Amino acid sequence: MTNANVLPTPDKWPHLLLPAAGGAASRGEREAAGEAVVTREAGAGSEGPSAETVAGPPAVPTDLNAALDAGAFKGLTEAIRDMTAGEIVAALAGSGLRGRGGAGFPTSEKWRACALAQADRRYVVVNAYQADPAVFTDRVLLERNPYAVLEGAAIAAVAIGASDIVIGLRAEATEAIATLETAVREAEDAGYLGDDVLGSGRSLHVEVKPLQGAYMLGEETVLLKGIEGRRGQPEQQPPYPTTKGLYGKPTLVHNAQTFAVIPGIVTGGPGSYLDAGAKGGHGTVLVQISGSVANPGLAEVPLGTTIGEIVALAGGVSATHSVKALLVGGPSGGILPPDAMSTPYEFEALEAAGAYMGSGSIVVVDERSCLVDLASVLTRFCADQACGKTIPCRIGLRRLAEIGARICEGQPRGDEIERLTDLSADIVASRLCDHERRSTLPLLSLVRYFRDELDAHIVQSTCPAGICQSLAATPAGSVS
Amino acid sequence: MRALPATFREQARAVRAYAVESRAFALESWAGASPIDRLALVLVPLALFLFVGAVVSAVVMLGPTLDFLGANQPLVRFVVVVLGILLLTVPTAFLLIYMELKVIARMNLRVGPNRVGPWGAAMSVVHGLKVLAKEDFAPTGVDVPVFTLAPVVTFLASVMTLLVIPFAPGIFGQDFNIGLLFFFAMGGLSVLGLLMGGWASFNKYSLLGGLRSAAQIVSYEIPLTISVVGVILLAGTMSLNHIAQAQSGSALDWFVFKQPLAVLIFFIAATAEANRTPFDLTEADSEIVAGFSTEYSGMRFGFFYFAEYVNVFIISALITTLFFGGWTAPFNWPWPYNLNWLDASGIGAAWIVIVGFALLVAADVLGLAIWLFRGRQWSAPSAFGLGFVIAGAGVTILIILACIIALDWVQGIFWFMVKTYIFVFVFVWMRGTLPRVRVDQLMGFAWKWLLPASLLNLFVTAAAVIILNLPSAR
Amino acid sequence: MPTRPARTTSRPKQRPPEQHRSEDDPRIMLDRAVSADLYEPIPPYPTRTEREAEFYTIGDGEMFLNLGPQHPATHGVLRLVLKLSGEQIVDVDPVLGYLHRGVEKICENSDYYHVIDQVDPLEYASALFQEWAAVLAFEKLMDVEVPPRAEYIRVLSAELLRISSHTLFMGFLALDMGGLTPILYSFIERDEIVEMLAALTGARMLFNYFRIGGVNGDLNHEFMSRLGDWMSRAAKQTEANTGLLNENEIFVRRARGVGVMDREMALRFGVTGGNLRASGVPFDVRRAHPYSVYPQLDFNVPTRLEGDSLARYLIRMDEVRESIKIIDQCLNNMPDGPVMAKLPRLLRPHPGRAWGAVEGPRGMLGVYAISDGTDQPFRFRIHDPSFMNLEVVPHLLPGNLLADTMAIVSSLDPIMGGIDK
Amino acid sequence: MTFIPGLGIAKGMALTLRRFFAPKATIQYPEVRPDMAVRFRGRLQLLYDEFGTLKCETCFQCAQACPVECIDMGGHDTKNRFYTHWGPAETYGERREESALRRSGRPVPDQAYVHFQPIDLVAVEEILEARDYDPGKMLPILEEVQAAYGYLPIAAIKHISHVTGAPYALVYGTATYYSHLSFERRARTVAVCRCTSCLLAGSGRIANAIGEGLWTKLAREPVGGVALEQLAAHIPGAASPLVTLDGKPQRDVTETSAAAWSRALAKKTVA
Repeated sequence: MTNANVLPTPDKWPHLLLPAAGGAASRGEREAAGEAVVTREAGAGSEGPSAETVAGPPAVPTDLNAALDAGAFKGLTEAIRDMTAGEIVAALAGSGLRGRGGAGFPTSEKWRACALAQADRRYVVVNAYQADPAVFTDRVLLERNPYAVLEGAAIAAVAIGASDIVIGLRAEATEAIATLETAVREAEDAGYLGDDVLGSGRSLHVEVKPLQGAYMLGEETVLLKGIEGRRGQPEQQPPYPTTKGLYGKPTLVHNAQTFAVIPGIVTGGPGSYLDAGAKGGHGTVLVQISGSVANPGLAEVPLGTTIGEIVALAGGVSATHSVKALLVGGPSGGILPPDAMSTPYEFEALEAAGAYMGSGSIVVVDERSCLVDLASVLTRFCADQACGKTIPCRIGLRRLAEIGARICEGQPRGDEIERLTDLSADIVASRLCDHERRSTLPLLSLVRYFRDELDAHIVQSTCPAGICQSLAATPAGSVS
Repeated sequence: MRALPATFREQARAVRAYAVESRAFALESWAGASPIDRLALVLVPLALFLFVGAVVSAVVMLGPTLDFLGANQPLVRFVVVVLGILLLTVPTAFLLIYMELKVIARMNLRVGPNRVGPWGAAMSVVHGLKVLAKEDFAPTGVDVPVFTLAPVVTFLASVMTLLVIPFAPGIFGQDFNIGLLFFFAMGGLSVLGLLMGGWASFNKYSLLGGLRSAAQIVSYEIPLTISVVGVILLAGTMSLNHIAQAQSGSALDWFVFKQPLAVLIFFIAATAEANRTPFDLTEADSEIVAGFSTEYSGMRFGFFYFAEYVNVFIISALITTLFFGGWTAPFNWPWPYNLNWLDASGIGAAWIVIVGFALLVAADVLGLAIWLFRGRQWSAPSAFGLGFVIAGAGVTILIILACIIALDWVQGIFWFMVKTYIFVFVFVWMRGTLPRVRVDQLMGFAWKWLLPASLLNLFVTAAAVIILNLPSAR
Repeated sequence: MPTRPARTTSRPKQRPPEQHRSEDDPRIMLDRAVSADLYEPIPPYPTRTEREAEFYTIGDGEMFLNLGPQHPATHGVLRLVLKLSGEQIVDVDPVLGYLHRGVEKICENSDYYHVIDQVDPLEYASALFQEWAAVLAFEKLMDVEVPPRAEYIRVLSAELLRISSHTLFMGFLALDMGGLTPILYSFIERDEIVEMLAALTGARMLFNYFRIGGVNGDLNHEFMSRLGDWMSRAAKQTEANTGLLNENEIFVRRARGVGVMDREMALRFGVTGGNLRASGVPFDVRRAHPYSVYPQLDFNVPTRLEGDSLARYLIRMDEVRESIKIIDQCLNNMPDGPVMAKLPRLLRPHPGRAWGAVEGPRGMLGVYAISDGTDQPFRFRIHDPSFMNLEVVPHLLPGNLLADTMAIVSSLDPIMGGIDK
Repeated sequence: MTFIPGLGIAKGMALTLRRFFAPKATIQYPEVRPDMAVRFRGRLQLLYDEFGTLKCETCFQCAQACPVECIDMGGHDTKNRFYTHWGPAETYGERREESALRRSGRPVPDQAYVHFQPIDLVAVEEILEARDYDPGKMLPILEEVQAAYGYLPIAAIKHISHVTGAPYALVYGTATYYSHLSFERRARTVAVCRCTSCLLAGSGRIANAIGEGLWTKLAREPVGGVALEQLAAHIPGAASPLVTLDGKPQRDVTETSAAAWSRALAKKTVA
């Protein structure tokens, strides 16, 4: 079990993905802790809208029996035995589930498109490849709750008539790979996977595919290329992977978190999922909080909670320093001002604020660091990680990083900002994959929110935080 | 694992190595020999055989040949002269071609040929070889006998005229007393060659060219001959040699001052005669492509080409002889000064041996000096070689000076060549500058202007001779 | 080591089977024809029109002579079939089309930017004028306003090219009459001008320098220094070069009174430019339909009355002097500012028609462009002055001698590129 | 018109005589080259922008469009070890006869033929056997070959491409795309974590400093046997600017000490 620090969340928040706070507390201990644990019974109507806690997944992740007691594979048996594909997709549509990959695409539409595509063979691909090096949400999910992901993927395979499931994840996540493989073996022994699943004559083969590679493999078409063993470069969409994906066959690609939620929806009905989240989004999402916070770690957060509450989970901003900015969305996320604490953490609100959910990471930046340096380094990272297929991404991002570097070194050209916005607009306009659209966010959000710091660098060529050496006008000694 | 094949470079090196060691074997088989080997295989034995034959026949036949030669002196003289003239024309043509290329280039602000040989000197030789090497095929529909003979007629016509030209007091082909008449007769023949060429080539352009040349030369022949009669009147004879002698003394005795109008008419008519600009109607490039020589290629074209340049040389030679005193010096030249005192010991021809020996000694001394002066950087043979060249140059200059001073015919040749090449320069100069005259203007000018002018000149000269009771009249 | 699979692509080379030579095998016929001297003349060309029939019937003492298309003196690939009786020309049938490349059709299949460089090779000795006409027409279509500095640069470079084109004309006229030196002097002069334009535009002959709404590049130091150095000795050099021909009796005798074209014939055939002004009609597009900044420049339009080859030659020499004056004025009051108007990347002019005409070295160079709203011109008609000038040749030549054809044709200064388009 | 008939001709002759002695206009071309204008567009050469970087992106459009294939895009790799054709596999597939010379059947040395050290291909055969020659499993094949030989030898890639039928450019492309596959035998690997919090803590500057010490750049083929890589993911719980040597986090590497540390490491490691 990686010692990623799972933050305890207030009880009223639902625990769909991870076992309740307290790390390895087994179900028994939690009961001892007196939490109201209600085991969802099949078909039982939801008892009122208030926060129902669903029995979280078993404490020992690969203990099948404990998981079965906690309701694992119940959804699968229902789906196989008495639900038709249409009903499953309808249940999913009802729940309004949206993809956790960062783009927030409604899941049911993908399923319907994939089911309708004519092909002799279909695939389900679990995208557990956490591109952002600083975020461990998918890895922890796989370690703590592998069966939910497996069951979700199995249900999806049943729904679209696929018989092959491929789970792509980082080769560095060694524990997650081990847990997953044991879980798959146990599920096959128990008959939930393998050739004749639950006597229904269908076969569901699961293949765990550890991939080493670059940041780009997070994108769905690139992941498919990686699984095929080819250069990880995105493909033109349409045709979407749902019609022409892995090895040219229709493929359903979802983030691991999306699959983990599906069994709950199938067993508990769409309603149970609907109200497990504040306004705007539904269900929960794993968020990684880091930067200058008292207790950095990751937590399962219902959509719609404000960023402030999430940061408070991690013990709030560290006492000695004040928050200067919030980096939301990973390396290609947006840098938001402190007053963005009040924005709700869900798709549309973040987009409006100029950031996006992305890899689900929130970094709290305190006054010691220089935002211009941070933004230009992030753009540099995105430029390096670009796969190089399209000109605007390969050259545009490099020029963008150079603009950032010039500002940091204090030799800006006259119209840096206008050139910056103009170039970013071109890059975004001619994007092939999401990487281009998001990589321009750091510098653009800087121009939008921190214009004064930018002008300080360009006009007075001074660096308030003292990070940019060549500009270090302020007295030395500030911690860089 | 199969052994990896060697790289291509190594394979190529192997093939070359094989080729080298098998070279010895190749010499036996004719197929393998390179061209130089083949040449050597043929020429070396032949040379040896001929040398032996020559030596034997010389030893055996020497006596009778000498007295035969002694017996009929004039015949030998004629054979030698004809040989000399024939061998002389081609180099002069080469020289003129090279001169024209260079001079016109310089006038066009170009540099002219400078890649073949020093300053491009070998250019005309290369032209000659090229023309020699090219295939002179006769296109279909051509009247083959006439086609092949035309260049011969033209070339011979212009070469024969060299017979009568006095290069120096003793040096001339044959001193006919009707030299001038012979000259114009031969000149007239060349037009026949042009016509034959034009007609036989079965090509409209050459037909036009041929007819034009006929009209042009015929209409310019008359003023040319009449303008010369004045000179004949003054000189009293038609033999060119005597005309030249008649003008000996200083430049003032030259006929140019006595016959100014005749010079002008002769000059213009002569340009037309030689088809030189501005009267080069026969092969006007922009109108009738190359005139009579359109269909010619290879050595046939070469003859036409050389004939034209020999004509230029002849005409300038004639102008110098008739009007500018041929080989006479422009001012009364104190020489030839008798150098016999040098030959006090009377060894006569032995001088040549002495000079040769002196040359060798001088070469050694100079070679040693250079070798020392260069501080032994040079190898001995090259130092000696340079020494020999310098010594040789020095000796030849000495000899030439001696000849000029001593022998009148060397002096004569010198002056004759200087004057002739001045006129050649003028012809080339005109070619570089003037555009071409139109055919009818050409004709009109000849009949309306030149003919009356030459008649006038004839009348005036005749009157002058009678009235002033000049020596020739008596 | 990867072994290369056996070659399956190239077929083994076999010799074609030896056929039996049939009777009508050409080689047999040729041998028979030549040997048996049955050399009957080639049947005459099937004549289509009445004029052609009348031309191709031959009287006695007459013959046909093909002047071109590989003739050394025709400007490019012009073929004149002359009917001669002796040296006298009885009739002429010019044959065109050897240089036809379908430029107009190509222009109609390319977008507006691409048309500009398609147009250069038409009148190759003066490519800028051709571009100017096309650009003028397109600017009218798209009502683009050209910045003044660009207009002045256009006038400057075009007049320079006019001088070089006329120098070429002088050289070729002298060459056709047999003089060897003037052609060399004119090429030296032209080379100097072309080097200058290469410094400005980047190309020596096909410039591709004008753009719709301006020019490609601004004046640079290299161009200005070479221009200054050339201007200082331009006048003296032109006088020296022309001195070789102006008073040369042979040249004058060959050019005066040859190929006289009177006013009516010139106007009837639509002859324009120097040839028209030599016949007394002072028509110059720069004055008649003023364009660009010519109204602000003062230069006079030299005209002569004789209308013969000599007049046409002298007119062009006067035009060279005028052009030097124009260049002077351009240099003195050259405004500064942009050299290119702001234009959208994709040009789609509103449907319409436009006529742009320019006074080229050989006459009025016009372009009639019709746009149908797409990004390719619907119709791109080029009016070339040399075509009109050549129209006159069959009426000027009869009666003259063969040698005069060269004098007359080269005095009209046709450019086959423009004629055959 | 002059009154004396010969005067015009005389004047013309005088001019040519003057020009006879005037300086000439010819340039001896091969020895003396005319200096073309700066803006002359006729030069046939690769263009460089104002920073001196080559403007050619080897996008290969010109080579593909050239009807007579006279434009060949290729060159030696930065370490000058092998000659390779750049560009999509179809145009320059190693199997197609690129040069007209060879298509004419004459034996012409094949530029693509590369003189490289022959290796024992048995290991590669076994790996391919295990993956039943499936080009789809290219990544695991390459990883196992790298494990077997310590690096990816070119002979192995050529053999894989030949045996599995995948075009060489595809195999070469995959090998170069993934940073953990390397053509160079590498003794040790220094990895710098560039996650957001590490970047915040200055890991970008640390990477540059280490790069200077090791005379190499991030994700470039190593020069001295020590490769500088980017850490794929932050090791949970490790300190913020995270630098690992062969996987083990190094505590003492900070912005100031990075350069010295990397130089010491480079001296110690023998490639």
